[in-house]
Amino acid sequence: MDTKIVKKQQPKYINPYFGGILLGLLLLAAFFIAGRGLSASGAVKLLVVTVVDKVAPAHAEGNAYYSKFIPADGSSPLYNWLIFGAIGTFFGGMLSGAIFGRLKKLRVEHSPKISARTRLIAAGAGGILFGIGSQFGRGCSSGAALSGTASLSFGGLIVMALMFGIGYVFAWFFRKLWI
Amino acid sequence: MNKNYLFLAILMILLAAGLLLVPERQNYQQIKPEKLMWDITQTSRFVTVDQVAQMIIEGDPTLELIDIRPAKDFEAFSLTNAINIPLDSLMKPDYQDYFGIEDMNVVFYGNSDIKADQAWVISKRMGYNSIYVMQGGLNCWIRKIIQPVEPEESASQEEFDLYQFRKGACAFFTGTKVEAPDAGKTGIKVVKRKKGTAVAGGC
Amino acid sequence: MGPLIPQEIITGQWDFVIALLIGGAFGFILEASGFSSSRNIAGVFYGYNFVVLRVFFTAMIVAMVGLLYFSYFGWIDLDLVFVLPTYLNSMLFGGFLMGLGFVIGGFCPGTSYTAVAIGKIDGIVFATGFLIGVFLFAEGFPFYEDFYTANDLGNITIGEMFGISNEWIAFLFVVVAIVAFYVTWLIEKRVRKNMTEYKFE
Amino acid sequence: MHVHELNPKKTVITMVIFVVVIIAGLLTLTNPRLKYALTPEQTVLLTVSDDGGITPEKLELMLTGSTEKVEIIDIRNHYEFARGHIPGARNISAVELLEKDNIEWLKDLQEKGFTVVIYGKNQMQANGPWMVFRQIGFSNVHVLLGGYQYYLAYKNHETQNYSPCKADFNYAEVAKVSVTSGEDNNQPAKKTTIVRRKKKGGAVAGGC
Repeated sequence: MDTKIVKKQQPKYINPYFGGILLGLLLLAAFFIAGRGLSASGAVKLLVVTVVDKVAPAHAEGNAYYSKFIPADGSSPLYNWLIFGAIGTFFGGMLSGAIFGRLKKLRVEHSPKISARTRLIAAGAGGILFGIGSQFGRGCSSGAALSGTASLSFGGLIVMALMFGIGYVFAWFFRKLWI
Repeated sequence: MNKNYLFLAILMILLAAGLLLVPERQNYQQIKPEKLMWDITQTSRFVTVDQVAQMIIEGDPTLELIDIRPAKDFEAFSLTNAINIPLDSLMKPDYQDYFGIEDMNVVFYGNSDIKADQAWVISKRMGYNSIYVMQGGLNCWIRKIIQPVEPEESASQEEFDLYQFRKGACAFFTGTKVEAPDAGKTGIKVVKRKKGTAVAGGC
Repeated sequence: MGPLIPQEIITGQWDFVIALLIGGAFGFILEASGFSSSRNIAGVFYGYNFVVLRVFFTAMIVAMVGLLYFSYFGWIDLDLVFVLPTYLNSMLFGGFLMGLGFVIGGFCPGTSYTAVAIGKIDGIVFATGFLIGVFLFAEGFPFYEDFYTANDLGNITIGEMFGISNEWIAFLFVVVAIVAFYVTWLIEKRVRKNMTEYKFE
Repeated sequence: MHVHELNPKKTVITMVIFVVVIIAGLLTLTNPRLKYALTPEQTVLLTVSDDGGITPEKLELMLTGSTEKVEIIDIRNHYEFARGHIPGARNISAVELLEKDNIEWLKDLQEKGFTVVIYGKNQMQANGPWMVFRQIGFSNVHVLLGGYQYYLAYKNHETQNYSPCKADFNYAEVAKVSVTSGEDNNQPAKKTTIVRRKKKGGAVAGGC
């Protein structure tokens, strides 16, 4: 991976096709090594399961969804491939941010037409919708749409098509948030 | 537009088109002829009728008996819980689902063991493991399990034990009372064969 | 040969180290491509920045074509590769919600992690919202358990669904992707002309 | 600045590396030494057709007649071979059958129109090797029905027609004969209830 700091006059981002090919090769490597693609939402799911299991074990046992992910041998659901992957994602992002000079103090990025508060409310609402949707969709944009479609899963294709399609359908209503 | 993008696009399309053009290869799952021949020379693929009988009596859940005779014969007589897959329909997709099930031991049988062995060779080629052939087939089954021959006086204790087991097994499969073993033999003459003619499957 | 872990060629604790490395590379690529910025991502819906589409489709076609080649070479056993099972109703609904969440929130989970990593508060809020969303889903699970598993098509591939070979599917994807790259390039050029205030964050 | 004005040098390099890997994969793709000439389906047809078996009578005819070119392969081990074999047979034990020299020799024979007959101590022993030969394209290979045992019996005129695959008994009758005593505790065999699992699913489930 090229970690050379790019020159000032060039944009700070790598060429999107370069990123795409690298991501594709990484995905291929993940399939080759682990037999599964990349994933992001699974870690949060396991985190939720763990917290609920710690706080209210009886409740977690009674719920068919939580109990599905609690290991039978009593080990922690956190000791899982998905969690390590998510930790890696976080630090990988941090490394890239540090190299390209984007790792700065806490800030909110928003369109000049809206306030930071509006942006945060939208982010939270979007996050909740995405959270619910990812569980129905058996994975988020990386797990279902990208890895799923790349492994030629029909479900992955559906999730991808709908995710972008609905995004375009509703884009007009939320244009103030972005442009 | 940068020419490099055109180059990239063409490269990617060629790569994808290559997938369509490459000559079809033999299914990756089939084992190589060399490996197949090696497996054939091993005799570990055989199970005896006694072993099969014992597994049936014990109700071994991993046993999957496959009867390769035509459906008509299967309906007339079959071993307990056997599945009928006539040899000519072995490769039908419906029947393929019976193979490769985890923890299941597939045992082929036919009248003798030749056809069962052929079914075994084909299944082995398809890459299935845990498959076996019942030695001697049903002919042997009848001779040994249904009509066990009492060993001679001079025979070893083991042979007598085996005989006892077979009598018991016979009772299990035919409903004979163990106390009256002779009843099972009425009307059937023990086939004595000349030396040197013990050919039929080496039962 | 592959996949290595399901065939137990790599075992023990190594798979977590590998998970960490693969995850790390994933995060790096996402961030370096500009996915830590929600405005970059949302640009795909308004035509001013198609970086999401470019990265996403390029990655998909490269991985798809590579996977089929690897399978052809016998390097990877496709039967052992996890094919996401298809639950039609649930996935349609999930895709709908995610599309909505995408255009409102401007992130998806993976990209929000990288946004958190470089100190974006909106990323933190999105990730927290995501966590709450998963929690809400799990709490309400008994109410829609049947819906969740309805219309189960199993581990069906796109090729099986449409009755053509997966190689053709991959080829079509490549062609569609490249056409999309060209069209979005034209659109982007046009939109950017009328948009002066936007700059890369 | 427009993204597309960037020079995609690194992109091209990565892409070329990817293509090189795939071309390397194509080039190193070793063609297997032996290939199946029959599909599994064709092999099934072969086994059903009773084609490819040769009776000792026919073998005798072929050996005495001068028109047919015949080679005989004895696949038993050397010790067994030394104790007696069909006149003119060549001893290649089963494990050596697919060795390079032997395949060459067989190919040569096939081109010259020879009929090859293989036999073991019984038909079972030669059955598998015969099927492998047929599957890799040696359609001139035949198996001696009954094997050496039966051949000897035939030579000594001690045998009747060989029909190994026929039922020696009426199974249904024989197996039920004892039930005539009255008690009918011979329940009809339960039909199996095998859980039909698909083979897929080797991969870890769970997903994103």
